[in-house]
Order: sequence, then structure tokens, then C-alpha cells
Amino acid sequence: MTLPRETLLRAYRQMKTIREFEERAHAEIMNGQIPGFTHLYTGQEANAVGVCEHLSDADTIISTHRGHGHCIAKGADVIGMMKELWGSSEGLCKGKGGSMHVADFERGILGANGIVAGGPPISVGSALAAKIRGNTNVAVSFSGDGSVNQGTCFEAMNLAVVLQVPAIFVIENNYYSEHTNISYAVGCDDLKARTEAFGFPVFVADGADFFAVYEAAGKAIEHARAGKGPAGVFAEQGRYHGHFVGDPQHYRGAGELDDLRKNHDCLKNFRARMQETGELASEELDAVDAEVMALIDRAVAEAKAAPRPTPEQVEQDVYITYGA
Amino acid sequence: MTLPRETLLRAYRQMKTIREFEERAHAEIMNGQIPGFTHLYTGQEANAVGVCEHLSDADTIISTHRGHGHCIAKGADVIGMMKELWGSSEGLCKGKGGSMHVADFERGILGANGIVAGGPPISVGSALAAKIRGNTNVAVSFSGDGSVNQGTCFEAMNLAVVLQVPAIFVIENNYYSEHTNISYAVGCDDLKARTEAFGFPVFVADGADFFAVYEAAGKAIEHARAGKGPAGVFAEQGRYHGHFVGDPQHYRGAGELDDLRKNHDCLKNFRARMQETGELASEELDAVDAEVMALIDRAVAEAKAAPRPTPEQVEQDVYITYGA
Amino acid sequence: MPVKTMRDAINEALHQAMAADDSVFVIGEDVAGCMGSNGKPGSVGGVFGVTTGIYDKFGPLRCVDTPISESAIVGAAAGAALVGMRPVAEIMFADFVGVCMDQLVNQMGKFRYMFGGKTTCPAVIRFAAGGGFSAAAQHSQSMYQVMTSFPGLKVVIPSNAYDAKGLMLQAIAEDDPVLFFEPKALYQESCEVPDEMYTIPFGKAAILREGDDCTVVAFGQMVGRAAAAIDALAEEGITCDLIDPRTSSPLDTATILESVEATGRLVVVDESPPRCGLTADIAGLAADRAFHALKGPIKQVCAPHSPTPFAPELEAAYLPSVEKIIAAIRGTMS
Amino acid sequence: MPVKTMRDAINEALHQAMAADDSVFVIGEDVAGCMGSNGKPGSVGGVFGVTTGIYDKFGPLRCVDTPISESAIVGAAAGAALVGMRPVAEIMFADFVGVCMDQLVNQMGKFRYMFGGKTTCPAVIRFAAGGGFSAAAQHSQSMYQVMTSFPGLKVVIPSNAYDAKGLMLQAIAEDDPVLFFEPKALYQESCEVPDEMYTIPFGKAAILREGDDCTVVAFGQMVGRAAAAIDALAEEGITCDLIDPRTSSPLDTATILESVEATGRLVVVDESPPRCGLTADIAGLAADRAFHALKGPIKQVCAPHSPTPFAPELEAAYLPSVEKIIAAIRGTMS
Ligand SMILES: Cc1ncc(C[n+]2csc(CCOP(=O)(O)OP(=O)(O)O)c2C)c(N)n1
Ligand SMILES: Cc1ncc(C[n+]2csc(CCOP(=O)(O)OP(=O)(O)O)c2C)c(N)n1
Ligand SMILES: [Mg+2]
Ligand SMILES: [Mg+2]
Repeated sequence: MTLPRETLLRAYRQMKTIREFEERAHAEIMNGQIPGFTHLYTGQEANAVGVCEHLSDADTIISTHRGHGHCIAKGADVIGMMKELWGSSEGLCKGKGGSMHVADFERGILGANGIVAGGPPISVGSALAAKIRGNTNVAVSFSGDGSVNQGTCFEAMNLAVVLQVPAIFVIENNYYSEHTNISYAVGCDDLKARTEAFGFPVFVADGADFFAVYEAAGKAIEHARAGKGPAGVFAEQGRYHGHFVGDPQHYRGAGELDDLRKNHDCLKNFRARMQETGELASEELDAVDAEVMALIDRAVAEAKAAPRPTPEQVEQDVYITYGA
Repeated sequence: MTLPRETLLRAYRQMKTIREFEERAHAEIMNGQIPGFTHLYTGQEANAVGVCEHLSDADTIISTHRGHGHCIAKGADVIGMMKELWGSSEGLCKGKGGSMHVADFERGILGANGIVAGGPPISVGSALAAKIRGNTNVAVSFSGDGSVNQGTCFEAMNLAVVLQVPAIFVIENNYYSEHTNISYAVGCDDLKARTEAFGFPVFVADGADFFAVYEAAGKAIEHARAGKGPAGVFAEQGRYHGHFVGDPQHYRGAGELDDLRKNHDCLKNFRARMQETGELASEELDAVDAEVMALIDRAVAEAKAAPRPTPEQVEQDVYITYGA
Repeated sequence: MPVKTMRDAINEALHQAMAADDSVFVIGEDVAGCMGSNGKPGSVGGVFGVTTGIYDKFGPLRCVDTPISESAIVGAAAGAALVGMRPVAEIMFADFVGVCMDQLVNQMGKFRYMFGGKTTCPAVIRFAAGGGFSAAAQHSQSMYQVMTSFPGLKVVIPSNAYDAKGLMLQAIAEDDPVLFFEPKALYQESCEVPDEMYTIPFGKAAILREGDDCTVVAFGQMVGRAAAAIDALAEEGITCDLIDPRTSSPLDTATILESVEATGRLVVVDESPPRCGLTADIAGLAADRAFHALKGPIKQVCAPHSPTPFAPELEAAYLPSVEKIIAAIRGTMS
Repeated sequence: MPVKTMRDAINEALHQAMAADDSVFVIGEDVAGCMGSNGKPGSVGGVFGVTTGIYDKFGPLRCVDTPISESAIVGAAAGAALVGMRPVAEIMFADFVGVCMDQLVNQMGKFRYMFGGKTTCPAVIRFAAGGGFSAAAQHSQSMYQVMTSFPGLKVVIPSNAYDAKGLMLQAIAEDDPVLFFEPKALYQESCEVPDEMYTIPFGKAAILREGDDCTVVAFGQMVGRAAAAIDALAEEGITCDLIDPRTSSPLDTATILESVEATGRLVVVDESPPRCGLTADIAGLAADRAFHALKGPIKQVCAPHSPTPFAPELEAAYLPSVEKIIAAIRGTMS
């Protein structure tokens, strides 16, 4: 696969942005700067970027509790996101949502979602809207390996097939739901077969390899855009952090985390491939790195300085306020 | 397959009892004698009997809105059931449940259930109890072709596989959920494959043929009793009546109902087989018929004469009353 | 003016809204009917007949029939609404909120707030609510009292065909998610209903009787019984205000409080069980904000703290009756 | 007497109940933890640590770890209870009642009634409830007020470690289904808790302060804040009864009414939003049955009619504060 230079540069930038956003968020949580429960995406960056590189603002995604990566990949304003993590009234959700509920409707981001498998049915609705309107938009739901045993996930898959809507179910298999391995939680031996048995194709990819995810997602999205109904993507890649910040990670085997960071790193893999093919020079990538670091520095600095919400805002934004 | 005479006689009696119970209930509903919403099982008798002939009182079943047949097959008192349909305080549920909530715990009947796919998770719990206690009881859930797209049904199937409990999922495919054909509601082409993909074997049977269901259920139940985890049974057979009494049945093709009654009748099939094999004489079956008719006559007469509940009973039976 | 049943009035509202606005569509189990069968698709129009004719008129893309998957139905409605459609989903019996509660409460109802006011979610979810049919414990609940407790959802309970049409047209026009509870005992009840489109604003109660001695607030199916009770008492010279809030969320607190200030007495009637319900909600409102006007205890007439029983005699004893409402009015006056 | 946190007190109750009765088992997501992984099974003990050590002691058959399938978990608990087991299921955050509502409300809660009293369903379902952690709209709800509205379910809200242990042992002994809401803000709070097994009866309120001027009823996390408010006012000579009902269903109406009869004033405090909640429920009770004793308006202190916000400042303004409780007490007295 050869991609245009701009695509390559943008994909790398997005992955790097997610990585640095997450690592910095991690540090700031440890510093006690960010309130609430935060679930980091570090390690899985290629999943989000490999999918979202196929999407425009008119396509939608819906995300999970581990949502920062999806939102960045789909184009959410990084500074607005960081402010949201801080709970500022200038955050993307005015400080009302926080890490678990980042959203950006202008970018087609229907929100991070704190309920496991809450997203897939909603995404089917967005896909249905595309079908009713007769356009070629698609609707992507991201959800984890833990979400696939939740009733709503199955219902959404079947409904999408029945209605033949352009819904893409991206299942991110990072092997664990909280502290439980997928080998325990999914009873059958072959989750891909179980999913395909619903009546749509599933494309599997190594989630540490941007190009693999990009290709798999491309097939799924093409299928859906062509009006052939839903499709699935399985992206397999571990997360570098615990389930949430503070997780003692008793479920890890010896050396598991080291191996992940060492041998399953989408950024390293991307650089290696660029070196191999010569498509991008390492200086170009270094330049991106520097820009990303500066952006994240700025995001953190702005988030720290951003205005705090005030008590009267508590009761705003529940309902539409109709003109008097 | 050859079965003992008593088994044959009992199986026929049970099917005939269900048939007559339902046909008489139908007539009495048309007479305005039975209140509420009633869903008749006529035509599907062999499903319930073919399964329940393998079960003892220590095994449990859980049923559906279309529950009379399951309850009779599992040994519920027919007169108590008829009284329940009438709403008498002498009914099996003291007139509080009615047609949709017949239960008999002494017979291992965990109740008819008005929520589609409400039963399967509960049945998994009964199966789990058997596993924890280390006995060989099994837990059967009956549910319809419409139930298989409900989240709870999927969740129950996966959980049963994960926990390797003796849960039997009997899916009664009568081709319709209310007014919708299974070919529309189940998105995939092969429901058996979709179900087996959860990780357990499914045995399919012609639901107009007692022997076919008996055999399929036998395999499933043997699998579960042997500690090999859950199993499924698909019994395929149309219902003779509408979804509920009063249904105009717009979804039927021309001649569909005639064909069902004529060519897909478990009682006729049973008699034909007995004639063929000579295992039971037709006079013996006639005698059963007569006894069943008498029983149902008596049930209706007793139900009509049975005492009515009184207002103070409304607030009884909500909670256990602990001794003072 | 033409007389229509509540069923027909709501059906007419749906037809008119769909004709007027391409973004409106209906979705649910058997809203068309006969899909995949040998029968003619569309010949059912919902198990209560409320979506009759919509498939024929608007086709399968705007009359979306579904499998039995209520969470997916509500989710699909919510998702379509997030991208600007105006779905009207049918969930049949109100009791089935249980199988789609998360999508109603934690998703649809919270989007606007948790996303900082940056989206709207103009979905309407319809339910057939309440008792009276010997439908027993799982097919008789009102459930609107429970849903009223969740911020972000608007809750409608029409008590007559005229209101039902106007409230449905308003519901579809609202940019917030609306749960629309149709008392199934009233589907066949009729009154005058204009052919034109009209809306009834949310949060504006109807005052159906005016009197001096007591304020009676009643919801849905109970409005008629409360009216009968009041009319019976009027013959003895006891007169009451009868207030039908029409929407429990938003609630027209001003109209209720004004009436209680004037009469000094309050009876609240609803068919739901007593705990944490609408009768307590309104009693609590008055016990704070109209306290000084109160001349007698606030009486709640509701179902007992039991599930709904099957037998007709039991259900008759379960639901608030005209007699019980009369007794409550007398109770607060003595 | 040894001092224990609420987390440890509940954990101890579970251990003791399981040792005493073979039919008791726990079930839920990560109640063991590390299943299928390279880590040691059982090393989690629930995301809040409440089932710590149970896997090690009782093994996988009685510490049943599950996929993320809350409806199946509650259903499995209900089904096991129907055949005589005594499951204790963990559903983690109370907000997740939404994904298993039908099994809680229409199944477990209705079995006994709709089957004519012929079964029991001794299942306990545990939840971590309430706000205070910047966990935002989907992980901060109390939900017990909603569940209180359903007949057939008993609802427990402990406010301290001592009560939590005794109420949990009682919950497991109950033959009715019990929903047990653990205020997550109190898991780390400690007090004296005996090592022995003991039970606290349902429907029996605790009277935590005694006074003359006002009755304050508070639930869960709010009990401590109400106590602080009362103690502050005591310095000015205003004294209050403080009542912690401990179970919202059954509710100890007698203790509440007796107190209101004596003080003539009532303030009800809960962290849930205002509509159809427990504050209204108890206000409505008193406005009927203690009406003639009332000397001032009944005040409700609760969250506003909004979902729970994320930012700490917003959540602090959202939850009832000591100051707001003081203001309410003053409000009813002026
Ligand atoms: C319905 C529901 N149940 C439980 C939880 C608690 N919870 C949050 S994340 C999570 C694990 C999700 O695992 P997975 O889907 O694999 O996503 P990952 O965290 O690995 O990205 C659980 C159980 C929840 N948020 N929602
Ligand atoms: C959760 C839920 N949704 C919808 C209904 C309404 N309903 C009752 S029976 C039924 C059809 C069930 O079809 P199937 O499972 O095939 O059983 P059958 O009636 O054919 O025996 C429906 C939709 C219900 N009772 N529960
Ligand atoms: Mg995972
Ligand atoms: Mg069927």
C-alpha cells in the first residue's frame, strides 16, 4: 500500500498527538491535576487513526470510556479536550463531561461514552440516518473486547444487518476488560466467527500497525459506503497502561508491559516502515514530534490557566432553552 | 427410536391435553370468559412435550408469554392452570398472574414470562445453582424465534458458555414474532450457525414430530447433564392461532393455516406413527382423548365455579411476611 | 369539529408531522408489520394501531420495522436524532422501559448535559401505559413517574385525544428527548380533534374544572376518574379545581401552586404505586411552597405498593377509583 | 471494639455469611478478577475491593466472575435464588441499573407477587452509589430513589460501616430480593464494627441526634452532612432529630411521623435529583399523616434537576452541602 505523503504525515502526527496527550495526561493525573476516572489509550493509537483516516466530518464515530484517542483521530480540538479533562468551562463540554464524555459534534464525534457497549446502538442510528437521507456517510462505533458480551452490542449488530445500514463496528481487542482476559469473558473460541455469523464481514488487523488497521478499516468502510450493509474491524493491540490510572495490573504476565512497549509500538513501526520505504525522512517525523510536543505543552498550559466553571452553570444545558 | 409404552402414552396424553386446553381456552376467550391477553400454543405441543419428557421435577424450565404448553408438559396441575386463566383465587398463582405468569415451583416451573427473552438469563441462574451444588439437574429456557435478537438472550448464551453450566436454550421457531417473519427479524441467513458460534451445539427438530424433538432435546440434555456446558434445541413448527387471541393474521400466506393444521400436526403424526409401528393401538389413543376431554371439561367447569379473589388480597404476597 | 379517538389523533399527528418534515420517521416493532411474511408489509401499523398507514404513505425508509431489540431501537432513535433526524420510536408497553433503560436514561437523557449543551437529541419515544386490561404485572405499569425523575428527559401523559395530538406535534418539534406515554385505556376514547396541525406547549397544565374547596391534580387515565369524582361532589356543593399537568416533566408548578393557594387543599391522583411517584412529588411541592395556604392534609390517591394483579376484581381494587378519589377529597376537608 | 471501613465491614459480612451458609455465593464482573489472565485469579476482589479474598477462600464456584453482561448477571442471581440459593451479585456502579433494569424490576421484583406468593427470591444485588468523585453523569447517580418506587424490591442505603455490616447480613437472610446501595464516598469511612455476626432489621430507622425544633431525615452519604449541619445549629441552641431510615423500602414511617409530630418541622436530605425522589416521598408522607403537627413548610434538600457534572466545582455545587442543609432547617423555622 502506498499512501500520499500528506496522509502519512497526518497519520503519524495524529498517532503521536494521541501518545503525547495520553502520556502527559497520565503524568498530570499522578500530579493530582486531573479529577475523576481516566482511561488511557496509549499503545492503541493506530486503531483510532487507521480508522479515522478514512472518515470525513460528515461521517460519525462514537467512542468509549477510553475515548481520547478516538476523538483526537477524528479531529477534535486537542486544547479543548485537555481543558475538558481539567474540567474547565472552556473545555469541549464546558467541564460537564470530563474524560469519559468528550464530544465534538462539528467533527462528527458523538461522544465518549461511559457505559460499555452504550455506543453501538447509537451508531446504528447515525448509520440509519445516512440511509434514510440517501447519502454515503458511515457511522463507526468503537468498543472494546469487553463490550462484545453486552446485549446492546449484539442487538446493534443484528439491527444493522436487518436494516442494511452503513454501521462499522470497530472492536478494539486489548485483551482485557478491566482485570479479565478476553479468553475468559468470551465463551467461544472464535470471536471473529461469532461476529461474522451475524451477517457481515469482519476485517482483522494488528493494532500496532497503522497500515494494517488502515487497510482493514478501508475494506470495511468501502463495504458500508457501497450500500452493502454493516462491517466489522477487529484491531488487536494491548494498552500500555492499566485499565484506569491507578490500576495495579495484577493480570499482567511477567514482562508483558515491556514487551508491549518494545515490540508493539505503532510509532516505532511507522518509523521503521518509513525508513524502509523511504517515503518520509526521519527528520520530517522528528519535526512532527517537536510540533506535537509543543502543542501538548501548550494544551496543558492553557488547561491549567483556563477559567473554572461557576455554580450557576450546574443547571444550564439540561434542556434546550427556547426563546422567550 | 423405541420408547416404553408408558412414555408413549404419557407423551400423547400431554400433547393432547395441551391441544384441548388451548382450544377450549380459545373458545372461552371468544365467549368473553377469560380476561387479559392470551397467547395460544396450539400446534407447537410436541416442542414442549418432546423436551419435558426428559425432565424431572428437580430440573427447571422457564417459559414465555405463550406458556400453557410448557407448563402442562412439565406437569403443572391443569385445573389449577385453568383457574388461573379465569383469575380465580384458587388458580396456581391465586389469580395474580393469569395466562402470562403461570408457574408451579414444585414442578420446577419457574414461570411463564411476559418479557421476550426475560427467561434465558434466569434459567442460566438455575443451571448455575446445579453446578454449584454439584448435582446433574438441568435448566431449560423456552423462548421464541423473536427472542433471539434480544440482548438478554445473547448475554445468557455467552454467560452459560463461560460458566459451563447445564442450561438448555430451546428456541421455538414458529416463524413469526407477532406479525414479523423470522426472515426479516434475524439478519443473518443461518440462525443455527449464529447460535452455535457462541460455543455450544444446537440440535434442530421438526416441531410437528414428537420423536424428532424428543431426540434432539435428548442430545442437548445429555450434553448438559454430562457437564459439557449448555446446549441448544431449535424446534420448528407454526402455531395454529394468531399471535394473541384476536390477531387478524395479515402475515399469513393463502392456505398457510390450512396447511399447518393438515400437514403439520403432532397429534396426527403421532397417531400415524403408532399405526405404522403398532406400538399403541388407536383405541388406546382414543381412550386417552376421552380422558383428556373429560379433564378439560372438568377444568373449565371448576374454573367457572371457582372462588374469586377479594380486594384485600391485592396487597398480599408482595413480600414475605415474617413471623411476628 | 370532527370527533376522533386518541389512537387516531396520534396517528394523524404522526402523518402530518412526517408529511411536513422529511427528518421525521417512525421506528419500532411491527410499526409496519408483516415484514418478511407472505402478507402485505405495512398492514399492521403497530400492535395498538397507532402507526396505521404510515408504511403505505412513507415507505420502509421512514417506517422502520425492527426485530425485538428495544435497546437497539432507542439507541438508533437517539443516534439518528444526534445527527438531526426526528425519530418517533414505539416501545409498545411502557413496562418495557426496563429492557432499554440505559439508552433512555444514561444515553439520550444525558447527552445534552454531559456534552456541555453542544447537541440536541430530538427523539420521541412512545409507550402504551397503564392498567385496566387484566394484563398483569409486566404489561400494566405506568412508568412515567419513574422516568420523570431523570433530568434531561421530558415526559408527556395525555388524558384525551385533543391533547394527545397537540402534545405529539409539540413532542416532535422539541429539540429535547421526549417520552410520550399513551394511556392504553384511552386509545378508544374520543373527543373533538381539529384536522389541522396544532401544538400544545409543554409545562402548561390544563384546568378542567374550577372550584373553591380543593385542588385535584390527576394524570392520564385518572383525569377522567377525577373529573367524575369532582362532578359527583359538585352535586353536594363541594367544588374543586381539576388540574391535568399533561406533562410531568416539565411540570407546571405555577398553576398547581396558584390553585392550592386559592383552595387550601390538595388531592393528587395517579395510577402508579405510591413510593417516589408523582403524587408524592406534587404533595412535596405544595408542602413546601404552598404550605401557609394549606387547610388540610394533602391526600394521595394511587395504587397500593404492589405489582399489578391479573384478576379483574383485583385490578379494579388496585387502580384508584372514583370512590377513592371522592373519599380523599372528603378526607382533606374533614 | 475494632474500627473498620465500610468496605471492610461489608467484605466481612460476605465472608461470614458464606462461611455460615453454603447457599450464599457472589457473582459479578471482576469479583474475583484476573480470570483467564497471567495473573492470579482472585487478586482483584471487585473494582471497589468489597469481595476481596472471597475467591481465595471459597473458590470459583462460589466467587463467580462474569463477562460484562449485567442483565445476565442479575438474571442468573434471580434464577439461582428461585431454586434456593442466596446469591449476592455486584453490579458495580449504581448507574448500571439501566442495563439490567428489566431483570431487577420486572423479573426479580415481581416473581413473588405474580406467582401468587408461591416462591421466594432471596437475591442481593450490590451497587456503588452516589457522587463525589468527579465521575460525571454516568457514574455518579444514586438510583436507589428510583428503585424504591418498585414494589417487590427492598432497598438498603447504609450510612456507616456498622450499619453496612448488619444490613448486609440481614439482606442475605431476607427471602425477598434486596438492592443494596453502598455510597461509594463512604467506602473508606470507618467506625467501630464488631467482629461477630449481627443483623440490623429492615424498616427500622436509626435516630442519630435528638432535638426539639426540627426533624431531619437523610440518606446515605448525606447522613454525615446532615449531622454536621445539626451540630452546627446546636451551637445556636437549635436542636433537631436526625433520622437515618437505613432502608428506603421498607420505610420506617412510624419513626419519622412520630418525630415530626414532636418537632412540627421536617427537612429531608438526599443527593438524588428532586423529581419523584425520596425527599418528595417523605415530604408527601408527612404532609398527609403529620399534617396537623406541622409548624412550617417541609423543605427538601437535594441535587438540582440536572445530571451530575464532571468538574469538581460543579459537583460541589450540585451535591447538597452542609450549608444548604442549615439553610433549609432555618428556612422551615422562619
Ligand atoms: C455497562 C457497564 N458495565 C460495566 C462497566 C465498568 N467498566 C468500565 S470499562 C470496563 C471494561 C471494558 O473493557 P473493554 O470493552 O475491553 O474496553 P477497554 O477498557 O479494554 O478499552 C468495565 C467493565 C461500565 N462502564 N458499563
Ligand atoms: C421485551 C419485549 N418486547 C416486546 C414484547 C411484545 N411481544 C410479546 S410476544 C412478542 C413476539 C414474540 O415472538 P417469539 O419470541 O417468536 O414468540 P412467539 O410469540 O412466536 O411464541 C412480542 C414482540 C414483549 N413482551 N417483551
Ligand atoms: Mg479491552
Ligand atoms: Mg415466534
